[in-house]
Amino acid sequence: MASDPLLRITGLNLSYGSSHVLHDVTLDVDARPLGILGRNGMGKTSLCNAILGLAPHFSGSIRLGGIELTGLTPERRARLGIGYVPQGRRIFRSLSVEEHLAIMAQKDGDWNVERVYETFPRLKERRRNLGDRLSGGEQQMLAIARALLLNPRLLVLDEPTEGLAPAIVSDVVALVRQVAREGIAVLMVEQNLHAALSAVEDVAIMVGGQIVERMPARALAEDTATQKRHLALELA
Amino acid sequence: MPVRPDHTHPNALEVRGIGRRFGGFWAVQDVSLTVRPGERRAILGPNGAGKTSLFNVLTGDLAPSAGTICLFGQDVTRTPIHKRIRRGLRRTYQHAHLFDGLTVRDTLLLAVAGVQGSWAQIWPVRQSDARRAEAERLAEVAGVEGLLDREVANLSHGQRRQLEIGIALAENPQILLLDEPAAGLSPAERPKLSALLKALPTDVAVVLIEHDMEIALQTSESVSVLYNGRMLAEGTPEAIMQNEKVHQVYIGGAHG
Amino acid sequence: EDIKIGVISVLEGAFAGPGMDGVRGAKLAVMEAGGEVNGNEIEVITMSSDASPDSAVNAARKLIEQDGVDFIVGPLSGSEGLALRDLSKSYPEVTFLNGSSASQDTTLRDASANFFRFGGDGAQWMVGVGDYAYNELGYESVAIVAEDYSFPYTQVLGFMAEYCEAGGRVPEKFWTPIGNKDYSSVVYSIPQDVDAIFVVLGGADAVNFLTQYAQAGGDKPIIGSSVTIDQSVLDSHGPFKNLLIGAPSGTPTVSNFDGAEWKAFTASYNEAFPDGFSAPSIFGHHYYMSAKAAMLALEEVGGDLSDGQEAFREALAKLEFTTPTGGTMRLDENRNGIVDNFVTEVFEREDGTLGNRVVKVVRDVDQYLGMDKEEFLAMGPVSRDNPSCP
Amino acid sequence: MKYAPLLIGLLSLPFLLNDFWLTQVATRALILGITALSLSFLATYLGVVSFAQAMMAGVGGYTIAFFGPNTVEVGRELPFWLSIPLALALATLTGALTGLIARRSRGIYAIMITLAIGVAFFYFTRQNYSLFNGWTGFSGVRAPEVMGISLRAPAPLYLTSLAVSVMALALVAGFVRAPLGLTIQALRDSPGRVRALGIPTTLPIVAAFAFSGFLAGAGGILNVWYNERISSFSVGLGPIIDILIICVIGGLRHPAGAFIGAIAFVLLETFAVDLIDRDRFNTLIGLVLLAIVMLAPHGLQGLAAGLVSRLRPGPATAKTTT
Amino acid sequence: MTLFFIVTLNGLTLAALYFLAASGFSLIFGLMRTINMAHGALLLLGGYVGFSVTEATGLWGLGVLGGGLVAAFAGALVQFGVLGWMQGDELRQTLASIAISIIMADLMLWYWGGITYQVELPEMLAGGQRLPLLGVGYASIRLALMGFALVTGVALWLLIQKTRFGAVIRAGVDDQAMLRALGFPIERIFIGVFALGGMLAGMAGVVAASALSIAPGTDLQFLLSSLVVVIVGGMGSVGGAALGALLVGLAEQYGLAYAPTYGAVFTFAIMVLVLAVRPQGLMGKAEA
Ligand SMILES: Nc1ncnc2c1ncn2[C@@H]1O[C@H](COP(=O)(O)OP(=O)(O)OP(=O)(O)O)[C@@H](O)[C@H]1O
Ligand SMILES: Nc1ncnc2c1ncn2[C@@H]1O[C@H](COP(=O)(O)OP(=O)(O)OP(=O)(O)O)[C@@H](O)[C@H]1O
Ligand SMILES: [Mg+2]
Ligand SMILES: [Mg+2]
Repeated sequence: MASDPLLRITGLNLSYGSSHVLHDVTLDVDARPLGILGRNGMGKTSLCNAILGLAPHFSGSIRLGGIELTGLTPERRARLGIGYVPQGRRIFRSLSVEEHLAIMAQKDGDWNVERVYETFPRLKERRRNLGDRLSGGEQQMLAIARALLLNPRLLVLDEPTEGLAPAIVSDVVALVRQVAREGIAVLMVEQNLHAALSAVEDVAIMVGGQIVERMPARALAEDTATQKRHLALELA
Repeated sequence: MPVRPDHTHPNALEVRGIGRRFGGFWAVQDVSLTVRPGERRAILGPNGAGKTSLFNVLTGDLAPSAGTICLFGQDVTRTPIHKRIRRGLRRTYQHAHLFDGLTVRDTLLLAVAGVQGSWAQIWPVRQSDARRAEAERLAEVAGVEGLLDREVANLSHGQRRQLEIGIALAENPQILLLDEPAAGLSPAERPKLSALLKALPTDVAVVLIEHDMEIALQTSESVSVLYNGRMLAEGTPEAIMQNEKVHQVYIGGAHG
Repeated sequence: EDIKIGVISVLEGAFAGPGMDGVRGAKLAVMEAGGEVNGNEIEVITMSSDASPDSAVNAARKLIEQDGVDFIVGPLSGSEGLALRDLSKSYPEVTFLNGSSASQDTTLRDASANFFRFGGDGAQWMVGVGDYAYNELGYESVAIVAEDYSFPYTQVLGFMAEYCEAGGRVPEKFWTPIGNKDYSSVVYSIPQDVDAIFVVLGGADAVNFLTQYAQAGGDKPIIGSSVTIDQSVLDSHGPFKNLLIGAPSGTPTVSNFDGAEWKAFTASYNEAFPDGFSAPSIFGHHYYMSAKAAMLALEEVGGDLSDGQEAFREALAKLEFTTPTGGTMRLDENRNGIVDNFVTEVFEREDGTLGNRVVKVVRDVDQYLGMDKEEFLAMGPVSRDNPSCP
Repeated sequence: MKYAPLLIGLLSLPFLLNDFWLTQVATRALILGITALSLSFLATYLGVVSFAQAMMAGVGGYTIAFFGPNTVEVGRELPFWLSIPLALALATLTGALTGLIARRSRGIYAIMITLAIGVAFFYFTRQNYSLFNGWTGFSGVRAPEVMGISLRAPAPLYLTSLAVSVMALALVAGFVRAPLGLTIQALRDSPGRVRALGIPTTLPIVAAFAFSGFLAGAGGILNVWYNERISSFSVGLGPIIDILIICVIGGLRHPAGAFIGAIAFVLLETFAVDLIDRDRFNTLIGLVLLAIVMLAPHGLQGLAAGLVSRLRPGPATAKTTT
Repeated sequence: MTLFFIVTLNGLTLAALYFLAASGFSLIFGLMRTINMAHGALLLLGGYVGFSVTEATGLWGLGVLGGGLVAAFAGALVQFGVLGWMQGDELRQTLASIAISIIMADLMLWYWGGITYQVELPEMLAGGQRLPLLGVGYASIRLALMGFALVTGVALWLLIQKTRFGAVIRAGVDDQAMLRALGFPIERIFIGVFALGGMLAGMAGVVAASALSIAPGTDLQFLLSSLVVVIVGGMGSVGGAALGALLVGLAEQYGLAYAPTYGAVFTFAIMVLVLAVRPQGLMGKAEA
């Protein structure tokens, strides 16, 4: 058991009514931060939601540190140590920035409110603003901060750099690397190829609800053929 | 009857001294801006600079706290949003509020009917109706032609963003305000977006908020940079990229 | 052959207490008849309304068309009565016996040939009080606090017809909206120079008004309506009760009536319904009388309801029987009861509960309140402003 | 026509049912269904749960009572060819006015403002004698006679109600596919966004309410014929809640849910008393309601649709892969 | 003129009662967006229990507490057993709670009968006292109501606005799934809110049964007044509920004193007017 990766997904299938979205997804996440790439509508968000228990899957297994998550409520999973930065941020509209942080704050752990404000000074400036009165980028920062305050073992980020200014994107990339160095496992869905490749060490490519390729990030950066085949990237 | 806009006016959009306050906080302050017909302009700025708020004021989603707005020479500062749309103004939203209960087809159909002013029709649209063809054309342009009969609620995030663009292109827009159209699009979709923007008729003015510098700089001929609600710099893409201050507040150390 | 009686009463909401007692009364009459007449089993089918005329009509239709009842006993309240009176015209082969509804027009104007009311209307129930208040208690002017609909209008008429005639004045009437709970502002609006207050409120409303009046330091004597001092109110729990002791009122139902008939009636009521009131309420009493009349008429015709109940109805119309209050019940030409009415007062029984007892009896009160028919009808229908003697 | 067998079945009911079942159950369900449809139309397509539908139906009904034969001394008689269109017009107008007042309210606030309008109207009818005859209301209202046959007779009333129901459903089905219907649905999902399509919002909301007022008015007219009376109770909290109950237990996904809900409601209301100790029938009604709401998230109509699709083998059953 | 002041005072004290009655409703509604139509039934239940306890012990305070606790338990049960299963589906919750209120009303009628109950007040609050300046008698309990309302209001405001608990609940209303994904057992928290709301309702029921009286039908009355109070004031705002209660209490008393015929119409017309001008209620925040 000790040799198990932190997150192990095997044979995961998921469907919404009659449309089958994830097909036999098998995936491990361990100390090396993992990026997931793929075109729109390929099932990346569905995968993240399945890990958190927000989109119930109908077969397969998800284990965190050897514990089977299937059947557990989202809150149980979160408290087992999964921090989630969802796509579209899902900020609580009637809570201020401060309150977002206050409800998440824990007594001990590496992440606390001060550290969040240090990392994102913009949030400190806007701390009295209600969630739905923040700019898109501010919301994104808050979503990341919120997940970190849980002091998770695994951080699941779904397109965390969407809507962020370039300078902040670099900050987030640096932050993800920093977090990974501190021992938190990272699963990051990302559309910004450049950011993804600099933030993670491994990437998995998702096509039509299946993981079709997994390789070191550096390898993908150079492998234009794969980029073209699975991400439909023309050379920029 | 909608007032026929004079689309030959030298300025498609003319903004003077616009400001918007939230409580004691000015999200946009004393911004002036002129956009010629056919001009392609990018608006850059750090998160929270006031870009979206500026758009909201331009379209009428928010009332300005100061300043005036003219569309093709006509003052529209107090004109409700739906009338500005009928004068050729269109926008996309950063957070896609779409119609979850409608299909993609009906959404686009409605977008066409809205601009045409035929939304009040109380009998169903016939198969042969030109509006249907237009809706299908939009779906194709936006890359959602395969999802026409899908309910919007069941689209993925990126698919919603694509549909958002389709709506904005309904029935010959004259001024397009695009709020981070590339956000959420996959790297494969982004070049298509650039191509789409470049392929727009040359008389369509485009104002683009974008954090994807590649798209922003490729598709625009002029750039405005907002910072803390104020206009920090204006100029050609090249000039802006050379601007020290812009680097400092927006792009950061490394180039995007 | 079985005979089916449909009983319509209110078994939910604010009138449920009175409504349940109505059902008890009807059942008691059937039980006393031994559950059969001439070998015909009698089946009682109850149906609840929510005190609205619409639901009373629906209940009656179901009882008639689906359950196939032979006659109906009910309803409870005034507007329901008017509605069933109208409905009865569409079902001439079914006999309707009023429960406790007491609107004047139900039988006075536009009467229906198959609708019978043995209990009289709300105006008859107040006869004797106006005279008593003016001549014996010496109240020269009285303020009225009453709910704003047809039953209180009728009761107010019964009181004022006599009281104004005797020389009394009613300088102000407060018509409070139905459903009002807080009477505090009415309490303070009552003029200082009246001698007493006539309160036409029932149930919780009476409790609330009296409590608030006392708390505000009010000290005018109270005159109660027939429902204000009814056993359904007197059996309520709480400190307000003390305020009612001594209050005079008019009613055909005296819970501590001294006659032997009443004592027997109360005893069998208490035995049959241990969860009922300490004595039959005005509602129980009236449903009982209608059902009782039906039993007697059935006996008379030998349980024969053929020929569209022609004979049965004839028997009902001619019926004379001794009521629990010892009087003789008979009907007028509109099939409305000519009743004995009582002026009563509330008193504390030995066990600490409240009851009411007779102060004065007025016999043979008809719907014209003893006036000439033409003269009475010329007064016009009751309303907020009719009658008036400020 | 896939509905043909159903329609034939419904048309043959007068030959199959006795008067009680035909009138008290079938006709009453249809009439309630029409009024409920006016709510489920608003709830489903505009996303507004209106508690003012009993008022709109009441305006239709009161108009017929006021201008028709009745046994109270209020109102004046008009020929039916005048009073019926007048009743529909007034109900539609009432709907439009309600929409105008409530146009900016959404969600729970829309419920409350319409409830307030409905309850204010209820108290008004209860207190006002010159137009509404107060607490007692109108009785002795008679349905028109066509060639000597009263429309109130069991079969004619049933058939009329059936015809009106079918027309109402057809109207709704067509309306929601029209651009105005789409606009209304778009308003439900995102009102701000509708303006950004170049569409003003007041007019479509008012139109939706007016249309629902028209439907409710039709139900109200039939109802006053059926009951032969109308009073403040017909527009009170009871009917308001009943309409809501019908819609929700029927299901809001499809307009036909209103009718399914109405049938269930009428059966429950009529027969609960027969099933249980007569004194506790309200507990039974409550329990059945609760069971339906808990077990059928999309109402009875959703439950039925689910059953049908399960019985029919189709792609809906997910194939499991291990 | 004296009458005007008295009527105003009556309006204020009635408002206090309405506020107390509405507070539990407002809590649940404001925090969870659940329209708990069983609120009136909980209030009535509290009142009945409070009567029994007071009668048995002779202690009014104990009656209030007992009524509150039983109603709290019932409230928790309602959320745990029924409404929690359809969280987020407001319409179904509304209907389910209507069903519960029908059942509760019927069972209470069965157990307590159709008669009226009035809870005996302690000596101190029982009678009336002479008001200075106005020189008329006034019920002590009504004056005390204002104090009760104030204390309840402040406590609620602190709970909702100033505690982490309040923030968590508001977050749960905004996006329940997300909150769960952040590790909050929101279902249990919601049950707690319902217990608290039930507690407030039950205690208000005992107070109402002391200041006025209770009987079948009282449940609907207070439900309706609570709805009006909370909506006119603005959802989720304690200050709003207070303002709403004031408006309704005053409107009702002025109506009763000066225009009884159409008094109730006015109350609801005011509500319509307020909501037409401010769709989110007087103190409510506009929905995005
Ligand atoms: N609730 C739903 N019901 C039905 N289909 C859905 C639902 N949510 C998503 N889908 C469909 O499932 C597929 C996968 O969606 P998902 O959101 O996982 O994609 P994604 O890879 O995250 O896309 P994107 O990059 O656009 O965010 C898409 O085709 C989408 O249309
Ligand atoms: N309704 C509001 N009330 C209060 N503050 C607001 C409101 N809307 C926006 N703001 C504030 O105004 C500032 C500008 O917001 P805006 O959304 O215009 O930024 P932006 O430039 O579009 O940022 P981004 O690139 O992150 O989308 C932000 O700091 C935001 O918090
Ligand atoms: Mg996604
Ligand atoms: Mg923005």
